[in-house]
Amino acid sequence: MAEEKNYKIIQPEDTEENKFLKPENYKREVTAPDGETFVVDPINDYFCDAKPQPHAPNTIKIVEKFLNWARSESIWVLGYGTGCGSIEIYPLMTPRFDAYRFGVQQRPTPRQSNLFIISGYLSVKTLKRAIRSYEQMPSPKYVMGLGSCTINGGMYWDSYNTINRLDQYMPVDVYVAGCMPRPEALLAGFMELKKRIKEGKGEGANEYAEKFDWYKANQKKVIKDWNMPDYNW
Amino acid sequence: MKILYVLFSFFIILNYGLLQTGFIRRITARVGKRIGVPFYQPYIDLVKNYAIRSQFSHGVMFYLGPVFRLSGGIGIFLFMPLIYGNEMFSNFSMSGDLILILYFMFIGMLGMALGAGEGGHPYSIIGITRGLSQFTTIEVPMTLAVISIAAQYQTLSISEIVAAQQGGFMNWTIMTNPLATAAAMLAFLGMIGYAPFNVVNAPQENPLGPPTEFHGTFLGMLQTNRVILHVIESILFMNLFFGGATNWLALIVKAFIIYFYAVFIGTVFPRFRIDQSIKWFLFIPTILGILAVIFIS
Amino acid sequence: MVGPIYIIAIALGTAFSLGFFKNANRNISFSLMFLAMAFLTFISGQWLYAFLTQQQETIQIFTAGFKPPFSISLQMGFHEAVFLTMINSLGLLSAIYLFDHLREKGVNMMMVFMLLFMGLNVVVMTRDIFNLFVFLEISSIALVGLIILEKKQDAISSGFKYLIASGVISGILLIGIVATYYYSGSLYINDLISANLSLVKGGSVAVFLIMIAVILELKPFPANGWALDVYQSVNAGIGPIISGGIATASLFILYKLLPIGGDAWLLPIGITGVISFLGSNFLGIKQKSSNRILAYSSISQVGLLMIIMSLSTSLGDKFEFVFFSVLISQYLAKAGLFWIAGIINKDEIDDWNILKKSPGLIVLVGIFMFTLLGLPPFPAFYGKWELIMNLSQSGNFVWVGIILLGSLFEAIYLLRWFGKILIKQDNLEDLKIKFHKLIPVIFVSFAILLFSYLTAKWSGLIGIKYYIPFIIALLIFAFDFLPVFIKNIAAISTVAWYSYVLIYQTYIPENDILRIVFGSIFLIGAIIMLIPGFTFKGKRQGFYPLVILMFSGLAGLIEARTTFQFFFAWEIMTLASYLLIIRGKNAVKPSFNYILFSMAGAFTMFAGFGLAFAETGSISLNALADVLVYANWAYALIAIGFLVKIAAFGVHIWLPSSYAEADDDVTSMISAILIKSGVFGLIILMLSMSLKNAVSPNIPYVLGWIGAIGALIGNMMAIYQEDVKKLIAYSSIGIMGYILFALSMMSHMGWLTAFTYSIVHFLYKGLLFLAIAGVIYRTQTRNIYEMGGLIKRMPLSFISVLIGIITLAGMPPLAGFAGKWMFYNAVIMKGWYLQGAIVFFSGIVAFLYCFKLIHNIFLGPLKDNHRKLKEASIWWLIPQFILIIGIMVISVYPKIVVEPIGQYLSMYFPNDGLVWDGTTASTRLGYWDATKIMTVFAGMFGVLFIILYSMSRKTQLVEQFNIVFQGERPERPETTHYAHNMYAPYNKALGFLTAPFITSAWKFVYESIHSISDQVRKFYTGNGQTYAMHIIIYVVVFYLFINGGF
Amino acid sequence: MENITLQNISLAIGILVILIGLWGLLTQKNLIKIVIGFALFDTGIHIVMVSIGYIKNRTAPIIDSAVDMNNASNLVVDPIPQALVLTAIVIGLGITALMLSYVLKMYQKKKSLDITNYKDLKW
Repeated sequence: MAEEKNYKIIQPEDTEENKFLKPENYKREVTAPDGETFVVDPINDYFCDAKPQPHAPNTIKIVEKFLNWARSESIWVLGYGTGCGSIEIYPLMTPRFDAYRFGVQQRPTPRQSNLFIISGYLSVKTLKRAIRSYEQMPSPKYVMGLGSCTINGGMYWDSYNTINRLDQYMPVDVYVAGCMPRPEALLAGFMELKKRIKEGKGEGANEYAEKFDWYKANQKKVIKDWNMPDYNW
Repeated sequence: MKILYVLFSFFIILNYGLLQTGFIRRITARVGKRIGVPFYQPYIDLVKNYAIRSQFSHGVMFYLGPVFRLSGGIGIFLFMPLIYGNEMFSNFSMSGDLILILYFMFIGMLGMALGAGEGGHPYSIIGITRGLSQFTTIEVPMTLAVISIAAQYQTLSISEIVAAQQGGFMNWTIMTNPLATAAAMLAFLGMIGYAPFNVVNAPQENPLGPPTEFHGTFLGMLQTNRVILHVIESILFMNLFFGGATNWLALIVKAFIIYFYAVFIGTVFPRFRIDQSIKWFLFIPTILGILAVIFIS
Repeated sequence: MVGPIYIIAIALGTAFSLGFFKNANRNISFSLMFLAMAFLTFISGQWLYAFLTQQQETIQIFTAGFKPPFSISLQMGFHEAVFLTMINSLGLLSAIYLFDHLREKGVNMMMVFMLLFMGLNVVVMTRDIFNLFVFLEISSIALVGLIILEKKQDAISSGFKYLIASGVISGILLIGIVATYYYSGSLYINDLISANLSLVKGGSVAVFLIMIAVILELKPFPANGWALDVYQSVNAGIGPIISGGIATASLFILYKLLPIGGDAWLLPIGITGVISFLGSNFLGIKQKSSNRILAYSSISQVGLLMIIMSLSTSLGDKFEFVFFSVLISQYLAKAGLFWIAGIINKDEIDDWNILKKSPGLIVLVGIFMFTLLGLPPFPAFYGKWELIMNLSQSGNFVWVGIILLGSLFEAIYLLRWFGKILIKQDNLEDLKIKFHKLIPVIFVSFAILLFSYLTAKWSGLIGIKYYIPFIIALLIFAFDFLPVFIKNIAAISTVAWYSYVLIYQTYIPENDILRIVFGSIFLIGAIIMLIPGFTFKGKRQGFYPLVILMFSGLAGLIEARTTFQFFFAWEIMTLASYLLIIRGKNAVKPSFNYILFSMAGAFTMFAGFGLAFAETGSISLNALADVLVYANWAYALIAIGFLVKIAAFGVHIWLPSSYAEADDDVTSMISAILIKSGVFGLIILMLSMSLKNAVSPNIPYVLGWIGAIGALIGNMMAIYQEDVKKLIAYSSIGIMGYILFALSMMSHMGWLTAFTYSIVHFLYKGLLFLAIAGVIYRTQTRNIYEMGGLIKRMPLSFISVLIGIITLAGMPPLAGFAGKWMFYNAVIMKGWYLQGAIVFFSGIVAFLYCFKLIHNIFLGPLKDNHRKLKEASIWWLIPQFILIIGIMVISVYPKIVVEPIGQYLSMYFPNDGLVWDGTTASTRLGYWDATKIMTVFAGMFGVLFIILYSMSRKTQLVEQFNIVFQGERPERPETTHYAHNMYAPYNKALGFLTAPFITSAWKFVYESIHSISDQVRKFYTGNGQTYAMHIIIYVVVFYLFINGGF
Repeated sequence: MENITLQNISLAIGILVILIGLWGLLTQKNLIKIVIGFALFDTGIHIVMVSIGYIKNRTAPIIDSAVDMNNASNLVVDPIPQALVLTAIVIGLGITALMLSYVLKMYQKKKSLDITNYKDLKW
């Protein structure tokens, strides 16, 4: 059934900003059922453009310590493999390494995850998705950089489309070096992360919110076709 | 006074549920030759989720959905008599009978469905349509079994059904009406929602089913509901088919065994697609249920 | 008093004197003819008046001064006066109608016209059989003369066929007359009657020839091809003369000569009538030409009149009433329709929608068609009622069946035609109406209304009270130029006043719970459902009279004390609702299905009432209880009528599309209120019949299964609907299945369930339809997948729908659960476990479409073009919130409703009732305390909400695309809305259950009837010789039949 | 042999003519022949009528020298059938004339005398 289009796409002006706008995000003129026409701007109308806010820790020390303990003992990893390192994550759940022992579990949705493991080299294209996913995780959230590539680009240090330093783009809590790091190294990384959280240092989300403009500038520097609101809720 | 007893038994059930979940996870881990999470992991997860700092909402129903869901779960608990012959632990079961409990399950589902629906995530809706589709067919053998035992005992009051089963193992429904029990126990598998009937929230594929968008406190409420619901459903089946319980120990043992049965099946079998599970429920369990009804009438 | 002989003198004199005028001054000649015609009418009308008011005696006029048999004598009695008035006034009106035609064709035509009516007048009056023959021939010749003057090729060739056929017939008649004379020695009809010719050897052949010729003059099916062609081809002004003038006169000949044949001829004439009635109506189905349809209808009506005539002895003193009510209504209506056909001047009924240009004419067409169909309040209704009752009483059940079947066929073609008129189409040509053509049409319609009133009064079956709604409707119709706002207020206040009188003043003092409950549903429901009318702009012409009629029909059901009153109200309600539905945009086809099924149902009900009457001889509703011998049949037949109305499984296919295509507020009315009329009927029926042991328990058992399967299929179908109104409509089928099932349990709890369901269904289905209608009104679409996310724009409607579906799904703590709970109790007490399980399964299936409804409309992403929608209009919301209050009251405190019903039911079902202890209701199986459940639930919900609120931090409200999308982001709302074909897996697994078996089955029946009709009518080859052959064969077969040759 | 009276012979002839007329009416395709058939049919009926009214050994019901005025009712045949026949002949003539004029009109419109060409209206 050929559906009749009930809208008219308005061609955007030929500016630098709109250069990478995708057709589905062009403004469009639609007709309401009562005949009135108005313009829908998908970017503004369909996405929340509020900036992230830092969330202060609980003011009662002991409570915050308890909560931090709970957070450290219940680390839910976002099941998102960005590079070759993701192959090292899956053995963690096998009997040999069994990361469940440490309260590390996998979640398929960013909404319910606390830890984002950037597993290896991160191409610019993936970076965009990684940032989106990171921003969609609720605070407090942690990032673990896996492998040399996230630290300094590794063997791809002069590549045309991978980033070199992950912490330019999102606050990293723990780096696990190696190419590739073994699952044991990952487990050690988890231990390190737990320690940081328990010490109250796992405030990457707040850091991101506070230095939001800086991070965003860095991100936009490499991601040329930024065609979204600045923060992805 | 009643409310205090209710709160007390709620406390027991909640803790029991959390512990049970932890132990079951540990047991399934052992089956896979892992060590598994600590038995107290559900507590930690719950605390962590309630302690998530940032929160957003897609709208009113997204916000209220989890409340509905938990109301549904606790509602079933509230109208369920727990310990036979003990007025204190019969909750509000004098306000409604078996039918009320069967229909109270819908409130939770509706809450979930509304919340997820306003979340706007298409995969949530896919999960919900799967869940609802499957649930309708689960209810067929369940209804037949309920009709069968209601006809058998000529009552719809859970307390009276339990009362009729007192006096030894041979009086339990599983012995007096094995067909109804079989039908209902097969339905139970679907209610608990482990494999082979867990395509509803097949992880990664859609990604989590209904609760995909839920996080933090909302997710905490959903988790709370899940542990309560599993225990309460076990208790319901215990009351209907396994003679009920006269003390907390018997309740815990029986409920655990019933629940463990579902877990056991779940760890052994692979997953059904939704149309397969619909057909399955309308085939063997339904035939059993019809036989149960025919034999009783 | 002007003597009747002047009729002949004036007619003949005018005809001859017209010849002097040549074509010099046509105005004068027309005036002369018109005056003569008017004078004829005056003479006959004066005699009629005298007979009616002054107890005038029948007079004989002897020509030439001798007494018969030595001279021709004319008779003027009551019957003659009636027939003459009919014929002459038809002539007068025809003259007006044909004004320009007559003037165009000149004096020749006027002369022939006058001669035709002169002939018919004499045919009616004469008592000499040869004179009868002569003037019959004169009329025939005059008619054929009129036809030849048309100068149309079709008309001329059909006129030739007519000539051949009538020549053969008159030959037969002539031989018969001579033979009669040979055996009796007289031509005087009175002598012939007293001669008792059938007993004389050879005399029976003479009688046979006369009678068969007279019968053939009536154009009996199937020896009537010649007449049909004439009907089709002649000028529309002449059609009524044939059907209203010649056919009427021929009927009178039969009536006059019938005593010659004696009682032995009654049965053959009846059978001829039955065959004519059934056959013509059957062949009418496939017709496309309006005149030909009218021809078939005309012949079928003549058949019906022959049936009535054959029953003259058994009908006794009711004969005149039945005969004239049918005759006059068919005469008036047929004339009106022919004239309108002439005004439109389109032969194909497909082209009749040109009438849209002139709504007033549509009203008239409606009046004529419903008159023909014998629907109330039109006169033939009373006649048909008496006829069926009489036939049943004399045990002629087969005839009853055939008459009703034939009426159904007639309904098929007439109503389809009516539907075609209302089909919307652009670019219609202009309709030019000449004023003089309109006068007779309007006159006839007023005559019908007047005659309806007179018949009602004459029948004595219903009080004048039943006509008040019609007067109100007419009043509103007269003030139809007023804006909607005022008319709506008027309608609401009328209904409010009536419900005050009916419920508060009558039934509450009587404590008649059944009638209070259904009266409230019907009338208070009406008030609520009328409120949205305020949103409509403009005039909404014709809407309010129909609404008033529909609700008065419903109120009439409540008030009915006799089966006649019940049936009357039932038909009024059906008719008005049909007309309301057909007002929708594409509602022509669905409403046709609706009316067809309703008519069929009404006819079976009619037959059932007939059976009951046959046994008890009383039309009181209470007398149904005394039916013993025919109990099963009567019960089943009446029940089928109600089953159609509640769209029970098997006869449900009319419902979804009718609901979908009706106007939005009409849908709310019919789905929430009208459908309950079937429930009410079933309750009445069961209370009076099932409770006695005469009815086999198997029938309720079967009904129970029908209900259970209906519940399942209705709900299953609802899942897959993409049209939101159809979705709710199928859900109605499901709910009605529950109610039917509950009623057929025949137990206290079952009935309590049915009552509760009726009330609750009224509340939530009204709520849902109103809320959805409000949404549709804003979004301008019914496709559910084109909506979405409207909770942001229409929160109040969302609340309505939410409460509606919670109640529908039967979730505690709202009122729907009460029904479910009682249901379980009832099923287990009754022991209908398997059916019960099916019903419960379907109840759970309901959950699927409930979710679909609320999700696809209100949740999910908001579409582009809906971003600026407003909340539904306040007039849609007010009734919704009234209904919500109702639901809430019943939810919190069901006792106020359920307890009185329980007490009422205890009178009939003393055992196993519901026991109330405070707010706790209990049966011997279980217990339930709605108030406490509500309290507990509300408390728990509140506590949890407070907990959530206290634990949650600052919540960022996000937009609809802020969802996790695997690192990507959604593109358009349409691609993110999981709505279309929502339950695909379910369809894959259980789709076979919803395969449209029933629809295909009915379609097969319908199409078979059409194709058989199409094949059968082929024997009308169009060849005049074949038609003459038909006549000969007909005579032979008839002779063999009469003389036991078969 | 007793049955072979004048009356019966004319009756038989009349019936034969009726049948011939009917045969023509029903089988001939030519319009004129159909009209002739009808005329024969009509004539046959008239013969039958007259022969029915005939009483053996009586004369025509005309009061003249052959019939005594006083004894007329015993001498003449029943006059009424004869009167009827007269009327019937007139009517039959009228119908035949009308038929012929129809044939004329039909021929003018369609230039055909075959009745099978006039089946425009059917079913």
